[in-house]
Amino acid sequence: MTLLSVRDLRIGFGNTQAVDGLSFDLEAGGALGIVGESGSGKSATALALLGLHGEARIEGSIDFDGLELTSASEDQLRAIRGAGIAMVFQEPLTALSPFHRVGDQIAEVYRLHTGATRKAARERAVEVLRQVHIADPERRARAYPHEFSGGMRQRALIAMALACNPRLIVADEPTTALDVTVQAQILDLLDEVRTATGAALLLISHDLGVVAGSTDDVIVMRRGAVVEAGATDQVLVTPRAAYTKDLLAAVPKPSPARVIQGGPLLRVSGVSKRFRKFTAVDDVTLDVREGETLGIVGESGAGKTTLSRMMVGLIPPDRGSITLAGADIARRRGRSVQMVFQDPMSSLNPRRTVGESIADPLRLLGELAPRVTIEALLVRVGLAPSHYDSYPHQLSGGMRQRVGIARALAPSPRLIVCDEPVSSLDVTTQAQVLALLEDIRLERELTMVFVTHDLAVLRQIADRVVVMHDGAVAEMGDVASVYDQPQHAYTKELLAAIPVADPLEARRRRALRRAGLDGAGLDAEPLGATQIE
Amino acid sequence: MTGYLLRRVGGAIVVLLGLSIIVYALFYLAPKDPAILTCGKGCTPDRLAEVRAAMGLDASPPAQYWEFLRGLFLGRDFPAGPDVRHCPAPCLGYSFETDQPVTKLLTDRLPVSASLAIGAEILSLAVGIGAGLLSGLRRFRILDRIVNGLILAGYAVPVFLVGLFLLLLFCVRLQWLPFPTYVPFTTDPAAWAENLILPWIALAVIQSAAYARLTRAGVQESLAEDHVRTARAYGIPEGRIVRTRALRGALVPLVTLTAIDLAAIMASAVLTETMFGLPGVGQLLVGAVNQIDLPVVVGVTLLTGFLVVVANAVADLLYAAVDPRVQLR
Amino acid sequence: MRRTLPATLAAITLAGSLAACQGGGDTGTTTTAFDPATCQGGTLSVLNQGGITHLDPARLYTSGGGNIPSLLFRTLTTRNRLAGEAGTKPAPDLATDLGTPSDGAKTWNYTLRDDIFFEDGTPITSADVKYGIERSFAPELPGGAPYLRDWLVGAAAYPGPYKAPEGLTSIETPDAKTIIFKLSKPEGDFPFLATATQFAPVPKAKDKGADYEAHPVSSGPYMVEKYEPKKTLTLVRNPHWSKAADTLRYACPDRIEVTSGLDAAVINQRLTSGAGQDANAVTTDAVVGPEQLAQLGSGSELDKRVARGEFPSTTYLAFNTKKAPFDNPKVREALSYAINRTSVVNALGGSAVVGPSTTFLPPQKALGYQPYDYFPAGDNGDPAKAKEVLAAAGVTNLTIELAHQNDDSEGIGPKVAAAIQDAFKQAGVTVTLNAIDTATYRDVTGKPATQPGLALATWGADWPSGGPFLIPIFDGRQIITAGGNFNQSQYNDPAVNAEIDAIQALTDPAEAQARWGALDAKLGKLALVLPLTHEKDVYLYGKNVKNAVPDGWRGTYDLARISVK
Amino acid sequence: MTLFRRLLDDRAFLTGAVIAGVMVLVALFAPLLTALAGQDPTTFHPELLDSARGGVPLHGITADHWLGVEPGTGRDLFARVVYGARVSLGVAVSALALQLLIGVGIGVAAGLGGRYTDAVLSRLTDLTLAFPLLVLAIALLAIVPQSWPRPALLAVVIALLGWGGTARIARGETLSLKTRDYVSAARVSGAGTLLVARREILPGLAAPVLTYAALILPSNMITEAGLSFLGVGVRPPTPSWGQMLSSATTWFRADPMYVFVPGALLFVTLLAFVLVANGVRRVVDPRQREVLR
Repeated sequence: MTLLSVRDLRIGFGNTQAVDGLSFDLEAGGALGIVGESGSGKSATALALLGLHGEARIEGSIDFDGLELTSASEDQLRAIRGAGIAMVFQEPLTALSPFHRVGDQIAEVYRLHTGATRKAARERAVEVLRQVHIADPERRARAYPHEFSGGMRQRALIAMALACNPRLIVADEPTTALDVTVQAQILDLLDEVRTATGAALLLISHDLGVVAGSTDDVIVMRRGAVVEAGATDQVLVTPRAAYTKDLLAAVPKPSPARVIQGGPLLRVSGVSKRFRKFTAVDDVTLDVREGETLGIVGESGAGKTTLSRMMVGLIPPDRGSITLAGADIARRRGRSVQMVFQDPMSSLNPRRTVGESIADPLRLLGELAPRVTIEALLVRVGLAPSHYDSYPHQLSGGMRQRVGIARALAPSPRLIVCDEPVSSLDVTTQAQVLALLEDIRLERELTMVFVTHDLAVLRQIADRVVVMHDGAVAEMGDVASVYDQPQHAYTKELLAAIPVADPLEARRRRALRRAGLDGAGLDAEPLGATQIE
Repeated sequence: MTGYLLRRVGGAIVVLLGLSIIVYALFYLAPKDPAILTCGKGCTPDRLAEVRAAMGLDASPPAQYWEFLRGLFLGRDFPAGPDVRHCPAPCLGYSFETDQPVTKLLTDRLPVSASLAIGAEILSLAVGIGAGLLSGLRRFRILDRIVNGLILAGYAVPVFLVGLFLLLLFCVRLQWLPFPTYVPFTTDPAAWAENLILPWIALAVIQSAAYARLTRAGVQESLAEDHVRTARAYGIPEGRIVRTRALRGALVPLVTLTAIDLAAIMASAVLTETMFGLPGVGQLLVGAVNQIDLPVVVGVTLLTGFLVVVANAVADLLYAAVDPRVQLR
Repeated sequence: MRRTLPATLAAITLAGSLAACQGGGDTGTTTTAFDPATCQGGTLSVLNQGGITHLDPARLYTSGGGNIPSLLFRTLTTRNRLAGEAGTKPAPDLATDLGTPSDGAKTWNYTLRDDIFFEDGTPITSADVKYGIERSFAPELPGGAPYLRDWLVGAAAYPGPYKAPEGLTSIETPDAKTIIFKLSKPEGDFPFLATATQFAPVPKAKDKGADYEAHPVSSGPYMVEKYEPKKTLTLVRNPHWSKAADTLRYACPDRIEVTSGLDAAVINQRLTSGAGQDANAVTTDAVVGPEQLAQLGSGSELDKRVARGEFPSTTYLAFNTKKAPFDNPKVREALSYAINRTSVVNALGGSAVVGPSTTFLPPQKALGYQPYDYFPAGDNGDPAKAKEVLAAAGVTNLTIELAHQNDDSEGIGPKVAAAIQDAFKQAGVTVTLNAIDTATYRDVTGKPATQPGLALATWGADWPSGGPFLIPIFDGRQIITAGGNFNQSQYNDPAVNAEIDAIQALTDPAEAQARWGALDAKLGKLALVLPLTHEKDVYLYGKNVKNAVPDGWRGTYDLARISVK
Repeated sequence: MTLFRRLLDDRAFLTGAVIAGVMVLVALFAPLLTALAGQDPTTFHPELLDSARGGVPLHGITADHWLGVEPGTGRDLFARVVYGARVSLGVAVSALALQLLIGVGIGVAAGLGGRYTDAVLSRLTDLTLAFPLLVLAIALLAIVPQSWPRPALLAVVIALLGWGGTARIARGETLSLKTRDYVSAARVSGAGTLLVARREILPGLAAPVLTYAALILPSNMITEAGLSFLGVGVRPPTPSWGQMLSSATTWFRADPMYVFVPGALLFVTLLAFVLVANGVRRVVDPRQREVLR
């Protein structure tokens, strides 16, 4: 039986058409994935389903269980929201009201749609919290959202979605803001909930790996239009559309192993760093060998960013030493080490031209008229010489990251530390930038430290891998050995959580996770609150 | 929480001590002698020296400050005729001008300033939140415009101009209201309010503009937040969203500001008090400065400082109360 | 050491309205057939600008007992509460007469009445009067007029009864009814001085030093019910005062409520509209403003509720003749020609409340006023003549500095200074203004070392006589270098000094008045000072108020005689 | 420049800018304007006053005196308000310049300095922000010698007490800019603190600080007027709107024109500057929170 039927949906904001002729059907109890890069119109679709598109113009038809939603009254829509169609949003940090207790928020929705008593609603809240595997739900129901970890908040949101037994759950990028292990848990939970309650699932993501294991059918969207649609197994394994192929090709693949002969260039020995009561880096010792690419991987809070900043001398360590070719790193800033940063928005001064930003390190080194050098560099990273006079806001994210690479290259460093250089880029751009980095590394015989949360990326680019967990090194070794024979439990967990675009492999891994973990390690880490001093 | 309070109190003491030192230093740097005023006309140098000694001004400034500090914590005895008079801690001394205990002067004036502040705050909050809410929800475009205009005007008028206009209109032209004189609330509540209504309005014209601005911004910002979208997505009615979420969000900056404003009006509504002839703390200070009445100036400054420090602490507590994310450490 | 004889003017900041030494009324409304016997009852409101800062008789600086203090304190003598000329004379109060001088007016002997009591019923003795005077010497109780320190034998170093309980030997009280003062030189004006509140009796047993003023023990018709400095004073009847023992104070109202710290415009507005209790209200220090002036003289109802008086005071420019260019008499003369008195009058509130002065003595007969105008400037100044005088003297491009107070509270502030600046500019003289903080103004101008070349000054009479008006300003022996100097011209002519001594020895007031007037006229020729204005006072009173007659001494109506019945 | 075009589309801003511009011109060319009117701000005209009625003007607006004359002195009102604009604007603008200098200096120093520098400077900033400016200004102005030039003194006092807001904004902005990767990049390249402050931080401060500055200008004018109104600011014969209003309070029943002229001018000018500030804020920083009070 068709639960949701969308026909020729068009959504426009002002002059832009966010969604341009989208049609699909979703069976009761089925699971449909919508995949696309940013700007593909997938979130606008989700909001339109609930009539929450605001000022946008909407055409076409959305039929939910016999009710035409595009022409439904506000009262009809309100009755559907939460009770018929429940949404799970992207940002668990902000999607819950910070002023109300988690249990109260869930109970409020339940009472609103069922007219239940306060007591019954509270009990229902505890029940759904238990259903999403929140430990000690009676107590947790009385907590505020900020007292929950990110994963728990997303669970609470799913619990809220479950409260009124909806027929359809719409999950809009439900895992984007989460660490990879938590992401796996949430996807597993959604899958479990769907089976348990019989609700249909509409899963929206930019990541093929996210939808691969959790959906029956998939729609690939690009710039508001459907590129390809069909059964998940078919689309992801044998794509027909060129764009789908590109997407799949952009997913990082392992590269052949290299043999590194260089001696240690950067030595990190016994380094620790504390921020107030929080130990960011805890007694880390490692070497970066001349000519290699050392990957550092870990989830948020693992201390990898702090470590990388210490490596370039931006933050002094509390204990231990970091030396570059025998000299303390604090004295080698500028010439020998450079850094490529994560956020292309913030890594360039918005008020200065691209060329000026690159010129600074050269000027500091005594080059008075660096324009020619810089223009050559710009060309090398795939930009035009005329970009010298551009301002950052005139460039796309990928172009900005190329500028960042050019700036790092300008003083001809021996070592470049890249801190999540591609994680804020779309999949296709990500692949291009990674390729550029690899080219340059080879060409200039650079040593590179590559910091990321993405194990897949690392497998493609790194020679050796350092797995960080809670500020310490959990495991260190060659790419092949770490990936194929992980020793540390945490490494295993990480590897098991990597989303893969192959539906079969995704399902196999889910089964593994269910067998091995089953709800363990889900408890909340205490989170800091805003402090007034 | 205890640690927070302890640090707050410690910080407050440092601030207040620093403030009193600054005031003392400024007054001894200034080439003025309060004894000349006290001694009166036709005062001879001999007599002046005697009077100066009697006022305790012959000691070195650090010694005088030390005496002041001791009095503040331990109380102090002043020679005054046949007997000494004892000034119990916290002793701020006696006014040079009227010989009254400064603590009494302050406690006399505070009710006036508090009446002014509390009434003005209530009025400002009612008008400000109402206007801010209406314009923040953008229910009526024209209303939004009007509120916008009022907010800008509230920014642009000095309080004495509003006061002048109100007096001219209500007391001179229309003669609806008497010229304000302070009547204590305990004496006659109706007369109290009648006499204070104009100063309240004058302050509210300016204050409510700020509150309206803040409320509007808070409401608009809250309504744009993700959790409001969640609430909408779960069918929670708009009115309820505004009440329990948007207003709640707007409340956070508002309560902090209210606490601080309350202290600020109590301590420094000099212009309003002058304009409407209200014998409040601000007027006390202006008079004391003109009369080089050091104990009163120090007293008012300390009171002002105390109020501000307390208001800031209260603001923090309120902040923690309205926003569960905030913890006091 | 020698002391100066400072006089005061209306409402100086310290003593506020209590120092209400306004006086010298020559007109005043004629209220016919007022019967003090039937005036009793009601509550009188007093709405004032200046707050009462002190209520201790030792600390008050008042003329003739002041307006409000004389309701509480009886003194050895007091002002004769009559309009016009008659009001400028002292009258016996606690004493049976104005005092008996002997030893060439160096000894003054008073006998107290028999029927005088404190508010607790205790009889008032000469020891109480002596103690009251001694208290005023205590440095803990500063503020009173300094004459006693100067006049009494051995008083200059007396530290008051708290440090020197043995007391002043120059005041003798041989019995409870007799009090004898020994002076260091002849002082014919002693009966005038004996009107000051320092001559009020204070019972030693009730003296609490600085705290005494919270409830000073009354000897007058009223006593304190409630007193809050600078805010309110409520007076109720003193049961131990009897009308038979005090014929001067009628004490008509049952209750008097003083509210201070009000805006002058508000006071006048309230008196004009006279709503409610304001119908029974008066003011002793808020002269009418332009709004009321517009209604006066047009036969309006308000015309009947106006009291006009004149307090002897002069606002003038003080030249420092020891400083260039004011050591040059031609410069002083030229400026005297250039002055535009109309501008100054307007700056001070218009012709209704101040009048132009060409003489240093204000126009009161009691002071010995004789009209003169040696450098006729007309109403608006004669800049042409001024230029001529300057040119003749060879003075060109004259630039001078004018010192003034930094606010207008005493009428010698920026407003008047600006008017003078403009007037002198017309004569080609550039004036730069030098504002001095009001609180320290007299300290700066009163020390010859710091005294500016040209300063705005004002002088009022402590009692209506030529002596206290001329001696401090022109007696060369009064130039005090240590501070507190009022002879700002620093003029010292032995002939003038001798004339002053001669007049002081006179016992006939009429003769003395003529000689003071002649001396003023003689000094006027030298342009030692540039007289600007004298004070006129116009006060409103409430609709129910009767017998608001300004006395000749202070220019305001006497609260002790007002009825609101 | 799209920013500029957006400003030009804002009618409120345009109105404000035109009025504010006119007022600035009036202040700059005050001598010329008064010469045109054939008057000057200090000459007394006792002949135009009714001395018996306290000195109220005999006539209202005349051909010679475009706005009438001042009661009590007979000085030309037009000349006085025109010169008053000089003082009001002059004091406000010079105070603003000083405030920005101190505020940005302290704010950037706190933002870039170490923990203790930041703690000390931030507490200092909080102190100046928390304490009622007017009270301190009154006390300060009362103790300095009267002979010091008042308008300059006023500007200094207003600036000394009013730099807190600028400092707080500059510090907050610096703290946020400091964490931007381009600042890290500059430091990795070996740039020192001063160079970082000059090249990377200061340009970023321009927009938020100037937006805020646009609002403190009218607030400075209000402070100046308030202080002069209380009698501790500019003194006669120097005309300033606040001081004129102060003397006008005693005349407002007898001569309402005297209140109206400086009062209306003050209000209109303030409103104009607020409109300008508002327009600038909306265009430069549409998402900036409304922390400006």
